[in-house]
Amino acid sequence: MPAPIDILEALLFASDTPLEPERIREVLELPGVAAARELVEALRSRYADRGLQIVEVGGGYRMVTRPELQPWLVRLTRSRTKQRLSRPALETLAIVAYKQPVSRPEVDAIRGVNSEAVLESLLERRLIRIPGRKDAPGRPYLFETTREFLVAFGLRDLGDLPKVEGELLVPELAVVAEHGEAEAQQDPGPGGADVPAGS
Amino acid sequence: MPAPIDILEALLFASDTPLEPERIREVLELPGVAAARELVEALRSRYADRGLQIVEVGGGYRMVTRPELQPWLVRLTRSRTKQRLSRPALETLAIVAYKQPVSRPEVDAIRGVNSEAVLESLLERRLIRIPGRKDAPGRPYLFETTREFLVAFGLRDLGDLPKVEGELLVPELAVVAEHGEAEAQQDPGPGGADVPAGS
Amino acid sequence: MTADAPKILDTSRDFTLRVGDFEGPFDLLLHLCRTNEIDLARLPVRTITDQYLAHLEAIEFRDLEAAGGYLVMAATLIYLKSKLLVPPDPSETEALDEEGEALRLELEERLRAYARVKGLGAWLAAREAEQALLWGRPVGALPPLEEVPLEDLSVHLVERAVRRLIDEQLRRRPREVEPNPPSILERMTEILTLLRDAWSLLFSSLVGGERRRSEVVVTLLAVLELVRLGRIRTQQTELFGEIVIERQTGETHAGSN
Repeated sequence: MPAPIDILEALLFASDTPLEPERIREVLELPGVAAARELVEALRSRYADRGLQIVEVGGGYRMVTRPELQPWLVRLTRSRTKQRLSRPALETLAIVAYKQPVSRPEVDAIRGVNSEAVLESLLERRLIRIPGRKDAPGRPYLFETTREFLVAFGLRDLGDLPKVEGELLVPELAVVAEHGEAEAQQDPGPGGADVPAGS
Repeated sequence: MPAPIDILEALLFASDTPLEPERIREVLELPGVAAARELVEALRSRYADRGLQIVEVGGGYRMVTRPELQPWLVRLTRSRTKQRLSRPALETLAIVAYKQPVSRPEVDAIRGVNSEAVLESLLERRLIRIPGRKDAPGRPYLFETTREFLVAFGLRDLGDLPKVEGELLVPELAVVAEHGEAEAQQDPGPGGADVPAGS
Repeated sequence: MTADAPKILDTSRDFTLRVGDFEGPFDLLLHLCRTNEIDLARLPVRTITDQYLAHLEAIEFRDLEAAGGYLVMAATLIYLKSKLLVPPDPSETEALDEEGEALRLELEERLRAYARVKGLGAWLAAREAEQALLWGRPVGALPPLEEVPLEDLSVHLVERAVRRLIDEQLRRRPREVEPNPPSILERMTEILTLLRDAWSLLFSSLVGGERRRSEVVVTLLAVLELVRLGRIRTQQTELFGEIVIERQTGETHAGSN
């Protein structure tokens, strides 16, 4: 039988999502999650100072390249540049991350502008998803961040987000909010209809 | 500067096609193809008896898992899918089964939420497929169940589906949804839907 | 994702509602506070109002809906400033009455909240840049899903799901649909159509019975835009009095469309 560490190496290599310690335990039939974590550490030291590394993101482990090798990887794929998120997209994402689940009228109110297009593009990138609707007038969709969000930003979990002083307030009766709410009531419309409901 | 062997490791890891010796030479600015091949050999011996290996296919090199580890990889896939179909997935599957062929706007309208992600996961599982497009505004895709669906549920044919009282209606809302679809089709934006955010 | 499955999600319409370099009125206001090194806890209403209005003039609005948000903010600031003209205590230069103070506090709080969001956005941007240096595997190498049998499937599950849906449909009452707030363009057309038959119109009659705030804002913007285009004239004889809208006489000069 192959060594567990080699199996783990293959599992991490083959998995397209972060591998939770619990799944490692299950697949390798280890006595407990601690043993799974130990095995990951052992593999980590095998990869110390190499081209690849193992990072902990989105509640699991992932094998990725080392940051200093970026120039050669770019050279390899030439055209492949990563699409960075726009400033509005990042700000909207920050609001969703901190206030989840949050509705569009609430996001609109904090930003002071209509956020429909931005939310849609974040949905498309799978950085946020719709866990349901809010029990409020117009039953607006709610938004929350996804695991892909954690992975994309290299976060282990939401606790990795920086602490904010004070709260991100949602103005109760702000003009913008009311306007947004009114809009939300006239059916989801093209935007609303196309949003993926996370299954 | 990182060692060439580590760069090569990262290149092989991140490349989605076999890497020709000539490409390796070019990216690493090696004196010749022979040097590239030597480097691959050095990396190979680093991976001797490990979870991964480097194979030569289609005129290039690829990093793959060792064949003897396949049982664990299958187990990993299973560990991910062992759960039953989620309630949204079952619901969506039921709609497709009873109303096929049916378009996404119609499914959305019946469920009252966006069903894109669910439909996609059912497609991935081959429980449903796309026989064509609907002759309606926006020409949305149609969905129907597959043979695998029949097999998975132990049905001889669709006539084996239990009869239910009453009919599943597509609410008026469908117009709105279909409109959304129409817009989406006419305006294929720059980024596709499946751009992985993190990797 | 199977490679051959067509993309059903193709909604990327890259329209942004950016006006100038600012992402909305808060962004502009915050920018003004930053450039003046203003402590958000003490918003100098006079200065900030003047600067805000000056910026507004410089901005080219191509999107009327977006302009609306800026105008609402401008109206709020002007309202606050007007309150300062009659301070309760003349010895204090920036003293507002209770209502004005409450409004200012709300504005400050929202600006602070927005500043925090901007900070978090910047943090995320830095994080994203770091992560962009890491490359994962382009595709997973796990055995495909279809090789894995689904467990615990029974046709009764499908049947039950469909029953549940039908029951829900029976229970569901018809939705009450809110009238759509009209767009500014629609409202402009309406006004012009009405003026074809009438010599003059009252603003209050255009707003509708419910007097929803969105309606008033849209109507006001439509009226302002028509004035700007030289299609109508407006009169208001007294403060807070009725606004009378009249057809611009000699309509030909604005083009007869």
